Amino acid sequence: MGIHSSKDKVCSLSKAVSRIEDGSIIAVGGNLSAREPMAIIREMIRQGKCNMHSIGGAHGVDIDLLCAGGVLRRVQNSYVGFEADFGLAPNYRRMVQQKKVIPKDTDCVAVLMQLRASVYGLPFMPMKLVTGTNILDLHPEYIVMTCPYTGEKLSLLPAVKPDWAIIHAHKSDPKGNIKLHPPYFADLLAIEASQNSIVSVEEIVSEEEMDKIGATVPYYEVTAVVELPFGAHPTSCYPDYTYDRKHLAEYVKLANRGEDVFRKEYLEKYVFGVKSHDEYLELVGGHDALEELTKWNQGTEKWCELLGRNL
Amino acid sequence: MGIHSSKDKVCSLSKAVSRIEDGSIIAVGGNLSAREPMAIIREMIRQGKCNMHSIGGAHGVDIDLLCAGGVLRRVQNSYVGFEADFGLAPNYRRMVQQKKVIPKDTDCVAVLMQLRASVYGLPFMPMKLVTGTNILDLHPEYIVMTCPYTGEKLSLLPAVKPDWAIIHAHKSDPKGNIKLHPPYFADLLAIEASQNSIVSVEEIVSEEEMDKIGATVPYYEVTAVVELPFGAHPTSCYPDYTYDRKHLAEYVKLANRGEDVFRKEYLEKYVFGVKSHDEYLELVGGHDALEELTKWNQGTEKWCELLGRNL
Amino acid sequence: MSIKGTDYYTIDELMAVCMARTIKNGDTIFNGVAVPLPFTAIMLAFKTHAPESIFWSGLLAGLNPDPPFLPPTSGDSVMLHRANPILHLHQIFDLAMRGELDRIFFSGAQIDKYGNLNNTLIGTLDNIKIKLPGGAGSSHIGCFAKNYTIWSIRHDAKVSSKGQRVFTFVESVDFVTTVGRRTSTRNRDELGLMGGGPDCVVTNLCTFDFDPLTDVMRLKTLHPGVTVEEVLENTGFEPVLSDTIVETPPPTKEEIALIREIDPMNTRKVGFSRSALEKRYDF
Amino acid sequence: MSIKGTDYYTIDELMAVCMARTIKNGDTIFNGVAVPLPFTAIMLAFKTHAPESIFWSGLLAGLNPDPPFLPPTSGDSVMLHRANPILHLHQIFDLAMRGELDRIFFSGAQIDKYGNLNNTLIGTLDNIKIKLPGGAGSSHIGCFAKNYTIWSIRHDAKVSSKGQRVFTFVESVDFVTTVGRRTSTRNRDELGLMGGGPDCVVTNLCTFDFDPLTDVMRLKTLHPGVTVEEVLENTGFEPVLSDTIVETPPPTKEEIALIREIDPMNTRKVGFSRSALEKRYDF
Repeated sequence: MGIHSSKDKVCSLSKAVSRIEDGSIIAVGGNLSAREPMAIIREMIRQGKCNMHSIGGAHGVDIDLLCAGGVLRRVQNSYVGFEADFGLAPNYRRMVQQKKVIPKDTDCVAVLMQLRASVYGLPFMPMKLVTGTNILDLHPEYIVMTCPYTGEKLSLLPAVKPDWAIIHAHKSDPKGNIKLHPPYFADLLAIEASQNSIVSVEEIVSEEEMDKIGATVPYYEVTAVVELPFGAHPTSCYPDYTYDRKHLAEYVKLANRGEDVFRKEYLEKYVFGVKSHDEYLELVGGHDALEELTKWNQGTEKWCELLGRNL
Repeated sequence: MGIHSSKDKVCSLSKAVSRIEDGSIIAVGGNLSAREPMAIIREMIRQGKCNMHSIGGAHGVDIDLLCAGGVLRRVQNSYVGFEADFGLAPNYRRMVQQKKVIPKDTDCVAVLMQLRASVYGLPFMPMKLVTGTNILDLHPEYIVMTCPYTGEKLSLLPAVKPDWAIIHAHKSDPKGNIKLHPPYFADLLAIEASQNSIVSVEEIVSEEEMDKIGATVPYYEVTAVVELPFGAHPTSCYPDYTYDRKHLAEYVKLANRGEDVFRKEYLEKYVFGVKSHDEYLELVGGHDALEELTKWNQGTEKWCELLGRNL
Repeated sequence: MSIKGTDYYTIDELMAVCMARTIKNGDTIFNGVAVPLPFTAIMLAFKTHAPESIFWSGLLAGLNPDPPFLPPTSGDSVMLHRANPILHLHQIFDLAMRGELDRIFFSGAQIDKYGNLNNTLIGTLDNIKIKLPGGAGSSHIGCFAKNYTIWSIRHDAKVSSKGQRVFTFVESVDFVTTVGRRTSTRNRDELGLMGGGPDCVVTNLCTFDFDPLTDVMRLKTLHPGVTVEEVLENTGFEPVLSDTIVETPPPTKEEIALIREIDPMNTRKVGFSRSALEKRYDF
Repeated sequence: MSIKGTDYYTIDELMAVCMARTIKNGDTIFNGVAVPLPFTAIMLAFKTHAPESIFWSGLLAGLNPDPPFLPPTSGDSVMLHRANPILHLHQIFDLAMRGELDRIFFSGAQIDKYGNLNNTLIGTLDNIKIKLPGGAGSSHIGCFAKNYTIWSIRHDAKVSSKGQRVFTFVESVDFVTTVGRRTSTRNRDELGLMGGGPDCVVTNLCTFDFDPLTDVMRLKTLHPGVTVEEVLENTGFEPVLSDTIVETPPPTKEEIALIREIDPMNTRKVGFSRSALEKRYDF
């Protein structure tokens, strides 16, 4: 939501991120290990953004890094972790336990319905009754209503309208039309529900080219686009590249060694230690290492090797 | 809705239509002059279906013909007509004025929200307040609610769950995966909201072929598929063929000449006078005439000629 | 710039220009069913003073199309030409429900002094004399949209078979399909509606806005050759007369040339009387 | 049929088979985050007794995928291999809200005797000792789905640094992320929930169903070599003991061969102790 009728959306990373105000509600795109807007997130940390509130589904390194970087004050996600592979999200966990981050644990379905309410211009969405869980203790804003048609009890969930959707996508044109390949996760909904959207893309193409490939998101829903190849790294951006499991393993290992170690050996190096996204890409291995991540489509064996490589 | 897990959905037209019970709520696919499931509709009339209730947006010859054929008792559409080109829908109008069809005029947005309620498993959807119109007199089922969050007044619209979605699409595989090209109109929503769906398609392709082109509707939402090339005639099915404006002009002319003339010169000829869809296609001009309708993509001049031909 | 054949304009073209001028640059605009004239106006605005406007090709929901011609049915896929992306129809309705739709164009078989529109039936619910096609999305979007432009090519008073004069512009409509500036008892604020309702009216005789005090249509401009008396004769209610009724500002040659390029099949002319179309206005 | 290397099976494989058997042919099945073992089970069911089942590749929402291997993260697009169509995630949640989701698999850092699951936190809201990742969609889908299968690879009682025994299966969970058969005061009907809740539990030691009278877990089968005492020692509550506790029906060689084909990277083994994985069960 929000109508962004300008036809010149191309923006530098630092300028785009500078528009996000402290205290914003943010909807981060992608999911778990996939297509998370990591380059934007690193810039948010560099710019010292703080006191933000995230709303979303099942996420991983994006939310964990935003916690470590001091950006998030409230996390209203349904899951933040590294699944069976690397386990708990160390920074998120630590900061919640230290009461520096307030957990507002939610549910994937709740996120869907609360964003839908915003998309439909409604103050709330009804939902089949949810009860019996302590999730409700975290969400006193849920109301139980008796349906005037059926007499059944329903849960009402208030609208959540993010100030900013922060998305990484495949392509845009200069106007801000966005091409996104499936899986979409909740990204389309997040963009529609949010007042503003920053979208980093692998490539900005001409309007003519976008006409040919067909956009997924109309330009008027997008506030700014930033061209950042490998902007999702270390998460994946299929079909362009798979995720960098080795980098994530290093991330989790450092994060598990405590706040100071993580700050010194990860944040100082990969976030504060680089002046640009290009510098970051050099630091994580440069052309050769990144090129390797694009080779998942050479066949099952290669794909297995990239995902399973011995850490 | 409804889970149709069988992997053999291919069905004859007569058998598929025989499953629709009298008195059903039906959601007819397509829109105005586009991709309406006309072959299914003609078969419904031949089988003497009656007492049905349609729910939908802006339609034309489909609803008008269903009225003329005695199938519909209630019409809960937002529009039934032939726009500026041919004007009012003669059969619909006549039967409403004769009190044989009960008009339940609704609004495109209401249809959207009421189908959404069914898709979301909800007894109703809230909507920003609508009031001040006589549409509300036709819909005493709307309730005004005071929002417990904002204090604003909202309209509640009860769910509408069609018994059958009746759709014409481009392709299916034998399992019932459906490929639909844009524009989708409300077809995807109609299928999701309906208990059952019959989909006629231009072509049934192999499962391998469907994997290549990518389905639009998952097979488990579909009850039966029927292969009926030109099954939308006289409406369009882009990109395959444009609409047969000449046939529609004849249709409206005959319908405007009264019930008896329309029955004798249209229904007896094009509906009851044919035993199969193939016979119908022969009757409306056969291969050459239909081939002509596919030539819209030869260029603007040809397209103009097809749509603008002097009647 | 030499513009061939544009030494005159006709009533459909004048109306399209007047309708286009109700669009501001950057507006979000939707138009649904039965659309040749509004679509001509929208395309014209887009190609002249409102290039940053956002509009969707009716119920096909393509974004900012540039069709090579306007079809006789708004369901035709020519309206998707150069549109990108093609959206789901519900995305536009959702946008309207969010209060983000700036303008939409509505007509009516009956139009009353407050801009209430009837596209549902002539007569009463118990005794329907003429069943009209219905309002499509106008009933609800008329509650939500920031504003709408009313247009009518039938600003006249035909004499019925019973010798009665039948107006399009009536004191009150038989059935309110789309709510105007107010009902007889309550204005939009009192009704609790989000949108602002109609703010301008373009007919084949004149243009109106609305009197801010009474919410009644106020005669603002007269098309060339039309008199106040002619408007009053063809209007079934008493409009407010603006202090300064002027002639409708003429189109430019460029606007007329563009209109003919936008709509080479002349679908915008459908529904006008032959005599009306034969009248040529000089620049 | 000669099946190479299938002269034994391991605990992960036995569990996958037990989990697969909770699926009926034609079931709609969803599974979201952290999924190697449930996905192995679903793929196995699909390729054996439940070919008409319908399932979606987790949060990627591809329909009936047939991936060449199972990835270490459920967000990986290998889970879309041969899936068609790729849906929007919300279509699956909507289906669950309509009551059309037959089965889903949930685990828990804590699991109580009624099948209530905790994936949110250890401690209390005011004093969080361990912040867990969260329940993803389990909190709400657990209210809606017809039934769910509980699984746990940590049916044990580790000794903490303070010398206390820490159970996964506990008398009551610190935080109810997903509601089980009942709370302490009300069953699902009394709560007004649409779905039926958990109906079976598969662990690394045994399988349970639920006692219909008390809604407490009821020990049903023991994995080879496991005794009732071992289960009780590793369970923080007193389960109901079925009248006829039997050994868990063994997998077939075909099932084991299929599992190894489905998951050649052995991602299903992640999280099991080395000693558990080294134990080989003969057919």
